[in-house]
Parts: sequence; structure tokens; C-alpha cells
Amino acid sequence: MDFNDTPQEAEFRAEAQRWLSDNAKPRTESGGMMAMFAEAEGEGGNRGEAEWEMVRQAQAWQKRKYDAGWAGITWPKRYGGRGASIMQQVIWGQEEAKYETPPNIFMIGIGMAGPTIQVHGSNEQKDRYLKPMLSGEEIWCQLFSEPGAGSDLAGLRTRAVKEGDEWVVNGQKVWTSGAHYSKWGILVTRSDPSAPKHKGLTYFIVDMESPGVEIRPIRQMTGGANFNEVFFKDVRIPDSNRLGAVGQGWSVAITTLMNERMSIGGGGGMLGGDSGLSDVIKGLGKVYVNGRPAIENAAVRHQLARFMTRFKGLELTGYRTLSALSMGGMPGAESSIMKLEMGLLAQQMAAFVMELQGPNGVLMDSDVALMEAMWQQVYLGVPAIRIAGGTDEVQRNIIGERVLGLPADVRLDKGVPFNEVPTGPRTATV
Amino acid sequence: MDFNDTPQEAEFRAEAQRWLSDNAKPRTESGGMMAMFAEAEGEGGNRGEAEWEMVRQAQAWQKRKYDAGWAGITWPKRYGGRGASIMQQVIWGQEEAKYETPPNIFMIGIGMAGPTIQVHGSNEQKDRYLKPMLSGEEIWCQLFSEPGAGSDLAGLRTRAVKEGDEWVVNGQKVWTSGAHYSKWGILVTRSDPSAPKHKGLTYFIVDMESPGVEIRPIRQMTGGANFNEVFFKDVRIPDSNRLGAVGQGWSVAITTLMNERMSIGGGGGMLGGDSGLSDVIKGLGKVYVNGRPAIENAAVRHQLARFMTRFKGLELTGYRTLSALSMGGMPGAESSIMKLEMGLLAQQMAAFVMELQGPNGVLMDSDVALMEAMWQQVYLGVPAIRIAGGTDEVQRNIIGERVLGLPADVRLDKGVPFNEVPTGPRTATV
Amino acid sequence: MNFAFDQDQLMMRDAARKLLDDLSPMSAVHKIMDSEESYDAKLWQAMAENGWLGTAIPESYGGSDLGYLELAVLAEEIGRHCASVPFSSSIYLAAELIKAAGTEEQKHKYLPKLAAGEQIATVALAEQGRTDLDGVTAKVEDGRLHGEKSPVVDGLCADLLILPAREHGELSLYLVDLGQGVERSALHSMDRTRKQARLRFDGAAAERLGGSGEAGRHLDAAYDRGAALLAFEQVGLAQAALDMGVAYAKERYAFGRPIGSFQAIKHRLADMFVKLESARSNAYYAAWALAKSPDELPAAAAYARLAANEAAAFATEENVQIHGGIGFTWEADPHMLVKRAKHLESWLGGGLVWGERLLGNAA
Amino acid sequence: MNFAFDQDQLMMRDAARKLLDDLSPMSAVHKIMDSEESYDAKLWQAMAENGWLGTAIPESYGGSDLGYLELAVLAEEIGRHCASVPFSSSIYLAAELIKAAGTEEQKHKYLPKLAAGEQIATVALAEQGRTDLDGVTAKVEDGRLHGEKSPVVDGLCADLLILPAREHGELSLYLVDLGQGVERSALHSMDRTRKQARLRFDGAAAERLGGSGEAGRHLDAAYDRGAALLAFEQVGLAQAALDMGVAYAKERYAFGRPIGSFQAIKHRLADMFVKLESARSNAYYAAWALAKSPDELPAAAAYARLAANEAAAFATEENVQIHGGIGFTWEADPHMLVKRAKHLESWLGGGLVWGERLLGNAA
Repeated sequence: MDFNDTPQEAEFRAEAQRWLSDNAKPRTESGGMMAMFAEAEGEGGNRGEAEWEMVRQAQAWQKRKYDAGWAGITWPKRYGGRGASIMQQVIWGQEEAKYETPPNIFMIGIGMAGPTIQVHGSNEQKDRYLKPMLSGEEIWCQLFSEPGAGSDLAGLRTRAVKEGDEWVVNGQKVWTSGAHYSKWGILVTRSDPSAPKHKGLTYFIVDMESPGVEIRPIRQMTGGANFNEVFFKDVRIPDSNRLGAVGQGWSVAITTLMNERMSIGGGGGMLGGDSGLSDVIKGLGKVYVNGRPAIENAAVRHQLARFMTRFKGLELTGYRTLSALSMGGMPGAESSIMKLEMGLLAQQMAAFVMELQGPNGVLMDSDVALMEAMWQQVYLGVPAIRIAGGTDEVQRNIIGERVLGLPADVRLDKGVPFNEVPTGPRTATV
Repeated sequence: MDFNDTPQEAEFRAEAQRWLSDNAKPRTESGGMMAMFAEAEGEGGNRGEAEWEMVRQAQAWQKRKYDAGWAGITWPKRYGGRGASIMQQVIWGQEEAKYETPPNIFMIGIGMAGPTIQVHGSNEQKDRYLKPMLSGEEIWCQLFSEPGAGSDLAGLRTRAVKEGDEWVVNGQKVWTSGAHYSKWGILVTRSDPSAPKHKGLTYFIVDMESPGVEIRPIRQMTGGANFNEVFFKDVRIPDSNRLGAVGQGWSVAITTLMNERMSIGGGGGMLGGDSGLSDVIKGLGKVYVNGRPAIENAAVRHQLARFMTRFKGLELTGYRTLSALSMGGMPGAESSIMKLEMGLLAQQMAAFVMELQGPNGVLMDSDVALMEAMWQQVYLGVPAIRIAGGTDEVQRNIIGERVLGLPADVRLDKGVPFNEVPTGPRTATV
Repeated sequence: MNFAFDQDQLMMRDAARKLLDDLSPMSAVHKIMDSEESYDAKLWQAMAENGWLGTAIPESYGGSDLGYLELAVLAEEIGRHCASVPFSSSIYLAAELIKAAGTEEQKHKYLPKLAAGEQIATVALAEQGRTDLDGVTAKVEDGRLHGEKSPVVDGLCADLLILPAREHGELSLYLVDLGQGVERSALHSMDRTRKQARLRFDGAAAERLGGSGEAGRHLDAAYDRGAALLAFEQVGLAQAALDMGVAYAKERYAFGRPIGSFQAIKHRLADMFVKLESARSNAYYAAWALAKSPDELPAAAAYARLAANEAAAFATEENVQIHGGIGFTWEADPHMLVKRAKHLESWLGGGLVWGERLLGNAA
Repeated sequence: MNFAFDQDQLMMRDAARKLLDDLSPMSAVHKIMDSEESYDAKLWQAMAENGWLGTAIPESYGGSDLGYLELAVLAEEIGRHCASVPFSSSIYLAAELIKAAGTEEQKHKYLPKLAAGEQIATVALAEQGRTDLDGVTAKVEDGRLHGEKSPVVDGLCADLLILPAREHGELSLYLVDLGQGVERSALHSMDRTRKQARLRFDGAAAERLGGSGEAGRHLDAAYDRGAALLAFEQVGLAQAALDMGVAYAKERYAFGRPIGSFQAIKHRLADMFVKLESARSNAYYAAWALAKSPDELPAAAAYARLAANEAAAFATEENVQIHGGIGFTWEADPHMLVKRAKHLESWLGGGLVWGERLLGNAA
């Protein structure tokens, strides 16, 4: 048990530090771990030229990393990666976090689509897609959820019908981040509605510029619009863009989803960054509770200590998972812990810091609210975290069933032809 | 909306006060509402001569009340009651609580069996059982739960087979309070194992002195032994002791259970007594947290205020329920709120007051621990409250389904012959 | 003893609900949210015309003097509908302060206008977000006010402001006509249907409300009355969240069954109901104390506030969660309830404040 | 970076588990509970023979000096088995204090006996339940101790006691042989498998441990070390509760299905697991700090303690609940885990104590 770098790790870290200091500007303020949940309120969405400028900068930074061999630390060299260890990936992440960099809009490609293609793709597909994905040239999005298929993802209804060498797709997807600037999407469709629900699915790579693809922004409660609805009307996809066999889409999707949980809940995100709590402690000297600085109040201190403990537990659990991975373990359902606890903790912590601000607690003005209203932003952004990528309830099912081995719930939809599964008034209309 | 007595209520209260002050000794210390959960640790159970002495005193007190017309405030006069209102019942309870009285061991009879007999009994049964029940002459116990049938009460297996004018009963019941000093028991049995589980049940009044009834104490985690296992071996019950029709035992049992929830969760218990929290606040001046009296610690105060609010909410909700009842409403599933919240609150509050006592928190010595170790006793006694009379989980189901109208869970055992319902390795052996 | 609203009050509730169903469905609140309007002026006028504003104002000052229980009935419906009106600031806080501290002249001058909805009043409780009176730096000299108050709920639309300020070393309340001598800047509240502002004064005319040095006493009582009435808005809000969650859990299917048949959802809704009932009972007690037993009000208001804060936060947050993806979209309703809950909580303070008030009063 | 126990440590864990499975199954702990024995003497002897007691004691004083990580491995297994031995008081607290504060002579005199299990030592942290040092009234005069300490964990069976007392106005630690000059009376602990006592001294011989006036400093460090190691007992205990709950939820049927298939049970077990993993991770960090990075220990110990208290309380309480009726019977195991959790929590203090220690050290 050792927190320190091995000599080899230290050497790698130094190399990363050298390259970063030559190529990027150090961050002035960390904002802390929680900053990743904060989402500035958008006025009528956050689309437009500024967003395109962000995309271009992100692509430029990704290309620069790619050219220097930092884009895919654990990816095979054949696809532009470094072929290095997951521990080195983490070290890179820790160091990169110290610099000002554009938002990482390549997670869905590199973190989810890429690993899925590496497992299930043909050699042609690997050669075609992986390099431009890693270099940031082509951006990817995910087309899984539907209005009637969220937690029950396998209940999706978007139809794919084979016509000659092509598939014709009709239906609607939702919660697609970055659809409007993506070149490719990973898409799960129903190719056989008379098969049981998990059996009739087929997985595709779809060109987002295809005729019949329509993208509409969804505005969230933050006011921003990071998600989209995507409508498919007679969209034609060549059969060569199919990933995995016809009817095997569910098992391909599982690969994607396991990588999603890893990227949301596990591994990199939590590690090495400070929790932002030292900034909170400083800030709580500036707000008053019952006429005294909040940080002097024993109730505040008690609550804060409990939050800090949970944060520390998450960070350290990340290190434990990582240690297991680097010793050859597989990414497992443990990342569900991280995702579940992180969402709840961020929400509770945000509500707490808002309470301490008294009447300013509800204000979004960055020049008025504590820490530039970061906690207000976290509060509004975190419901998405508790829901997207598997709700709290789904994570608890996963922990209960896959980690603890508890029996599955009774399933009414198991083995039943999909088109005979009961649906409610709302889903039926979709 | 008015908390004060109406003139009629005030007159009744004065009358009750007069009789009580003539017949009983005022309580020196209230112990508060929570005292009802406190159970002194018994050494090897609490059976023996002292318990029989308690039973005799309780019977004497009940007889005295009965003779003066205070035993059954809301019961019809025909059965020895006063035929008065539920509000008068509550006023009586508030006043009686101010006096030293023996434990009320008649709840199962008067609170549960009595109302059930009044609804489902024949005139002969009413005439035979109700008066000796109310006067305390005959004590009653409840024989519902079984080792394999707790929350799933209708899964009970105790068999009743008709032989001529008698039924022969074989099986085992558990969690029977007072079985060893009861004359009568209310018993639910399975009379038809090939019917669906709720359809094959029959309800009896059983003489606890019948041959073949064997009673064994169950020791709880408190060390005391307030419950029993009751074994039935070829016990013969005359058909005239059947309550309700053959195969209709479930609907009779439901009447009993609704009255149980009322008596545990609703109505009397919470009302009028102080919550015992003023004693806690006094006590918290005597224990130290971080070198200062606990009551000066803002974290302690904050937590205490939250507990007090929940207590107050329970007490006031009791009044609301009562007002609804006295205006002709039916006792509903609302009492599930009271039971659920009361158990959780008592457990959390007890753990909190134990924490504040530092190393003394785990001590049961009444001369060492705060408030004569009442909170330690509550802590050990409360798991039974969260489980007996319908677990927390059952209460949440009731609130969800009967109050909020949410759809029932998927049932594998519905409409299936009882002897074909799946059972686990544990229940199968019962 | 009778711990329930009476028939007249229940009829009043039905009428209020109908009016709000008609004039302030969630779609109307959405419109205010997406506009620059400070409040729903049409709804406000209807409330004035129906006599809501004067419910607890004596007849001699233009009210109907029905009483606080009736005001509580209205408050619950306002909360349930998430209505966008300056009712609470103008009525629960400002009018009540004028009733409690004003001279006859002041009462005659202001209350009829507030009861008629011709003027909107509010109270400035904070400077730079700090609400304890040690933090008050606003000054009155020769009848002129100098200083800054922030945030002020309904500060953009109010005609009249009550605020604490210092004069000759004493902390007193003052009434200020916001017609001139004030610089208002909008603050960006999370709840866009209850707007807030920063107000700067550089010589606005100020008249004292109540005795010199009595700001603390009057504001303390105002907090209690405000908390008791706001608790009903919070209860109504929590009830709306619960109803919304229950309805969705019945109609939304997953895995071939309504999601409300899953214990994860069902039991959470049950927990919402438990907290809501506790909040409702405590709110009733506070309303009764306000109406009939003022000595009990400080403790009762604290109970009501603590329970209402908790119930509203839990119900509104978990209602979003139960709605899944749709729950956090701008177009759907759940987020508006969350934001209103935060508005109501932040305004008069959270558990740390009211816990101390409770122990100070009940212990 | 490598945040896991190594192969040798894992092998040691397996061996420890096997020994405890054999000698201290729950049935053996039941026997101690129902007896007047202070502890399981047979188990204690086996631990001594297997070198457990000297794990973190240097070889020169009779130990094996394997280290703190190894001691943590043993602690987790002791907790998981709910073992009834004075391990924690004699080893984590007393032996550690002698190592830290003792003279060479004292170390040679006492540590080999503790490592061999020939003597049992404990530490008196409280007088009349009060643990802050302002509450210390015990006095040493001319090498003789007068006063009372209560409660003292393992105070009935201990041969040797370390305690703070006052001499010449200074608060120092003292070592007292409990062979004579002490009046012991049993206290009635909720956890009957970890007995406690009140100790009265009227002239027992006392030798100072550490410098004059250094009681505060040494005890402070002892709390950190003790918390770090006890956290592993708590993690083991929580794991035992989780395992017991999971096993029961799989085999117990209701409504025709295993109760673990109901979300009410499944999700509660998932929540137990989440808290347990947080506690485990924080405990690992504390063990590492104890072994390799003493500067981080004060914060790491507080994290470990806070997380462990919470995980153990939740897991043990909810394990009773999941067991239903059987869960609160004397004959079943779940209540013993609850009581042990309360013993471990009450001993070195709860969240109010450790929250302040954390903020004092980390902020």
C-alpha cells in the first residue's frame, strides 16, 4: 500500500509535466472536484458561435495531444495511442487538470464508442474510425435513450428495417450531448419487434450528416442546452456501419454502458483534484449564521466534516478501484458506487452551502453568491447527474444484483415478444 | 380550529380528573412520550412472580375503571362501555397518563379483538366475550404471525381441519405478547391450502388453556421476554368459536390489523404527553461534548431542534387524525405514518442521545447513564417497534398504495393455490 | 378540541383553488419565468378584486378582517400553484409590520392601498446577504436614507419598502416610498418567478415605523408571522410536488409496469408524504397560534418553518428524480417547484437559524 | 501508487480469518455474552501464540514488528468476527502509548508481557463518562494514585492501566499495576462481550509514563492511532452485518419471492455497501498514514473514524431490520453486531468529537 509514485511513474509524470508546461497555461483556480457539476445558467440555451469556437479550440487541443502521443494513453499504438498503463492514464489526468484546457467533448467517442469498436468492430471499422476519433477530428455522440426508454433502455422503439444493403431507421432519441457538432453517432435500434425486448436490437454507427437526421436542442433546468433530441426519418445506414451481429445490439450496448459508468463514476474524474472543500472552508468565514461567521458554528463544522469524509471516501475508493484495475482486474459494477454517492453528495453539499448563504443562497449572480455561485450551479446541474447514465435507482439495482448477488426483481417483460409488453398511456404515444 | 376543550369536553375532563385523583396516585415523573419504547433489560427474561403480581394489579385497576364506567369510553353501554365520543376517550387517556397506573395489558383484547368481535361476531359471541374483556377479567392475546409469515402474514401455514363440530389445529405462532397470562387468543389458520393464499384462511377464538397449546418465551435483544412462541398440537376448537365464515379469515384479520395500527401508530399514545424532550434538554447540560456542556453545542442544538420538530409533527398529526375521526371519518392508513415515523425517530433520537453521553453511551446502568439509561433502553427496544405490527417497509407500501393510490407490486403469489407458491429454503422447513 | 379547518374555510380553499387553476396554471407560471415581468399582474389584480389581500387586515383599514386561518388557506393554494405574485412580501410581511408597529396615521395611509393592491410593499431583511442586525449599515439622517439593501424580494416591483436602519445610534424600522431616490438593480434569482433586487438609497425620504430602537423586536415578530404563513406556501408546494410525482409514477411505464409499482419509487413517495404530513400539522399549529394563541407563536412558527423547509426540499428534489430525464428540462414543471422551494427557504432562513429560534423559545 | 494490501498481507488475512472462524464463530461469542467471563481467554491465548499481539511491537521488546498494515488486517478480522478479546485496549491503545511515551526501562518491562499476552493493559479515558481533560480529578501524590475512573473498557480483566492524573498541577500519564490498591466494580455495558468497569484508587502505586504535563499530547496521539485501528474493527463489523443481511435476503421468502428481490431490501443493502466502501477506503488511508505518513494521520484518522462510525451504525441497525422478527431476538446474531457497533462508537467518541478533530487538523 503506497500512495507515492513508483520511479517509473515519477518519470512519466515528469515527462507529462514538461510537455504540459510547454503547451498550456496553468490553472489559476481549481474550483475543486465539485466544479465539474457546476453549469453556468444559459440564457435560452448556450448554442451559437461561442459554442463553435469552443469546439474548434477543443479539437485543436486534442490534435496537439494526439500528435504528441498524449491523447490515448491506454490505447493501442496502432490506433494512435501510447499503449501505456491505466496508472499512467490517471497520472496524465492529474497533471492535465492543473492546466487551463478546453472542455473535453471527446468523452463519448474516446471513452465509450472507441472501446466498444475495439471490442466489437471489424478490422475495417477499427481502421476507419479510431484514429480520427482519438485525434479529435471527428466528434461522436450517443443515441441510446428514448422518451419511452430511459432506465428501461432495452424498451427502445426506434425501428431499423433492412432494405438490401442498407437499413432504414425511423424513430426518436433523446439526451444526446453534442449531437449538433458530432460527425458520428452510436445508435441502438429495434430490428425485430416480435422478439423479446433484449433480443431484437441492432447497433449501428450513424453518420450524423445523413439526410433525415434532425437535431433539436433540449433546454435543461440550468437554462443551458447541452442535450438534444434527435429525430430519424427514413435515415439510411449502410449495413457496413453495423456494429456486432443483427439482433445482438444489447450486448454491444452493454460494453458501451460499462465504459460510460467507468467514465462518469469511476477512475479519473475524482482523482488527484482537491475536493474544493478548502475553498468552501475559506468561504464560510465570509457568510454569517446567527450573527457569527458560519465556519465558527459547530453545526456547520459537524456537517462539513461529514461531507468531507464522504468526499474523501469517494476519492480513496477511486484509488482502490484503480489499484485493482492496474493489477489486471476488470472494471466492474463498483463504479456504480461512485456515481451514486457522487450525485447525492454533490446535491446535499450544494443545498447546504446554499443554506449557509442565507438570502443570497438562491442567487445566481457570480459577483454576489459565494464562490462565484458555483454551488448554486452545482445544485441545478446535479439532478442531471443523478439521472443521466443510469439513475440512482438503477445504480442501486446494479450494486444489489451484480455486486451483492441479490436476486433480480420480478420481470413482466422477460421473454415476452416486445410488441406485447404492457406500456402506459405516456409511452404508448411515443 | 381550536385546541381548547369545548364546554362539554371540559366538564368531562373535570369529571375524569376528580375520579382519578380519588383513585390513583399522580405520577412523579413523566418520562415522556419516548418512555413507552424503553424496556428495562431483563436478565434471562422477565417472567416469574413479579410479572404475575403486575398482572393482578393491572386487572384490579382495570376492574375499578370498568366499575366506574371508564374502561370503554367509546364502547356501547351494552358491553360495559360508556357510549361516549372518541374525543372523550382521548381526554381520558391524557388524564390517566398523569397518574401511576399498572401497565395496560388489555390492549390486544380491548383495542383489537374487541372491535373485531363487535364487527364480525355473532350476538352470542359478543355477549360471551366483550364484558369480561373490558373488565380485565379475561386477558387476550393475538396469534397471527408465524416463523415463515411475518410481513407476508397471509402466507401463514397453521392448519385447521374440520372434524365434526370441531376444528383440529396444528402449527406454530410467534411474537405473541402475553400468551402466558391470556385466557383467550385470536387465531388465524389455514383451512384450505389449495385455495389462493388469502382465500383459504379461517379465524378463531381459541382458549389458551386448551390441551395441546404450548407456550415458550422468546427473549429479545433487550434481554426481556415479552413475546412468546405458541405451538399448537392437535388443539381442538369448537366451531362456535369461529369468527366470520370459513375461508373468510383474511377479511376478519384485516379488521384486527387496522385496529392494531390505530392503537400502535395513531390516536391515544402520542397525545397530550410531553415528548420527554424538556428532560433531555435538562440532561444535556450534564454531559460534555468537546469539553463543554452538550446543550451549548450548536450541532447538538441543531439536531435536537430537528428531532423536536418531528416529535411535534407526530403529536399534531395525531390531533388531526383525531379531529377527522371525531367528525365521522374512518380510521385509515394514515396511522401508518405515525407508526413508521415514530419508530425511526425514536431510534435516531436514542442513538443521538447515546452519542452525546460519550463512553457512558453504551452503559445500561441506571445510576450512571443519563435519564436512568432510558435512551439506551429505547435504543434496544425500538427495533421491535420498527418490525412488529407491520415493518417500516409494510407501512411504506400501505402509504404508497392505500393513501397515494400507487399501483401494487407485481405479485407472484396472487391467485395461485397456496401450496404452489414458491418458498425459500428457510420457510420450507417450517 | 378540533384541529381542522372549518366548512367556511374549506369552501374558501375550493374557491381559491379554482381561481388559481383558472388564472395561474403551470403554463402561466412558465410564461412569467420566460419573461421580464416581475410578477403576474393579472393574477395580482384578481386577488385584489377577490379580497385576498385584505384577509387579515381590519375593516377600518380597508380589509375584510377574516383572519389568519383564512390567510393560511390562501397561502397554501398560492404555494401549491407556484403563483408568481408579491403576496407574501406585501401581505405576510409588510402589511403585518405596519399593523403591528404603525401609527394610526400610517395604518390609514398604507394599509388600504396594500389591501386594494394599489401599492405593493416589501421588507428588506438583508444587507449583502447578511440578515443579523449587527450587519445593518444603512443610515437615516434628517429623514433621509443612505445605504444599500440586498437581496430584496420583490424589490423590483415594490412601491413601498420597510427596512431597518440606524439613526442616532438606534436601530429602527423605516418606511420608504420607492417612487424616487432609489437605484434598483435586478438580481438573478434561481426562481425567476419571484424576482429579487439590490436597492441603493442616496437620500430617499424615510419615515420611522414603530418606536426608536425597536427594529429588533418588530422584525423578530415579523419573522415568526412570516414563517407561519410561508409554511403554508411551502406545504402547498410540497403537496404539488407529491401530486406531480404520484401522477407521473402511475402513468410512466418501465419494464412493462408503472414505475410507481417499484418500491424504490413507491417508498420514496411515501417518505415525501410522511414529511409533508408533519409539515402540514406543524403549519396548522402555527396558524392556530398566530390566530388564537400568540404566546405559542415563536415556538410554533419555528416548528412550522423547520418542518416546511425539510418537506419542501425533499419533495421537490425527489419529484425531479422520479420524473427522470424529463424532470430536469426547462419545459417541464418539476424544476420550477425546486427553485420555488429554494426561494422560500432562503428568504427567511434555514434550519440553522430556526433551530436556534426554537431552542431559544421552547427550551 | 498502489492502494491495496499486498499478497503477504492478504495471506495473513486468510490465516486470521481461518483462526477466528475456528475459535470464535458467533456461537462462541454468544457463550461469552451469556457468561460472566470478561473475555474469551482461549481465543486470547491463541492470538498470543500466533504472534498477533506483537504485530506492531518491535522485536527488541518481544514483538514481530510486522507493522501497522498487518495490525489493521488483524483488526478487520477481529471486528468481522465480533471477537470478545481485550485486543484493542491492550494493543492499539496501551502498548502503543508505552511505545510512544515510555522510557527504555518501561518498554522492556511491559511490552514483552503485552506481546506475549501475559498481561492485559488498558487505558482509562474517562471520569464519570467525561473524556475532556478538564474533567480529570484523579491525583497522584508521592507516587500514590487517588481517584476514580469510569467507564474503563476491559477494566475488569486488565492487569495494567494507563491513565491521566494530576500531580503538582500538571496533567501527566501514569502506569498503575492493578494487582492491588484498586476497587473494581462491573458496569453493565450494552455489549456484554466487551465488558467495562469503574475503578477506584485509594493509594495504588503509580509510575509516570512520559514527561510531566504531557498527558494531553500523548492521549491525543493515542486517539488517532486507536481510531485508525478501531476503524478496521468497525469495517469488519459492518461487513459482517452486510454479509448477514445479504445472506438472509437471499434465503428468506415472502410473497413467493426472496425478500432480496424487493427494492426496499435490495436498495438498503446497496446503501450499506456504499457506506461500507467509503469506510473501508478511509480506513485504508488511515492505516497507510499510520504506517508511512504520520503527518497525515490526524486527518486520516478522523476521516476513518467518521466514516466507520456511520457505516457500522447503519449496517448493523439495518441488518436487524432486514431480519424482521428474528432480528431482535437474543438467540439470533444481529443484535450482537448492533451492540458491538455502539461499544466501538462510544469508546473513542462519535461524530461531534471527530468532526472537530478533522476540521482542527484539515482546515
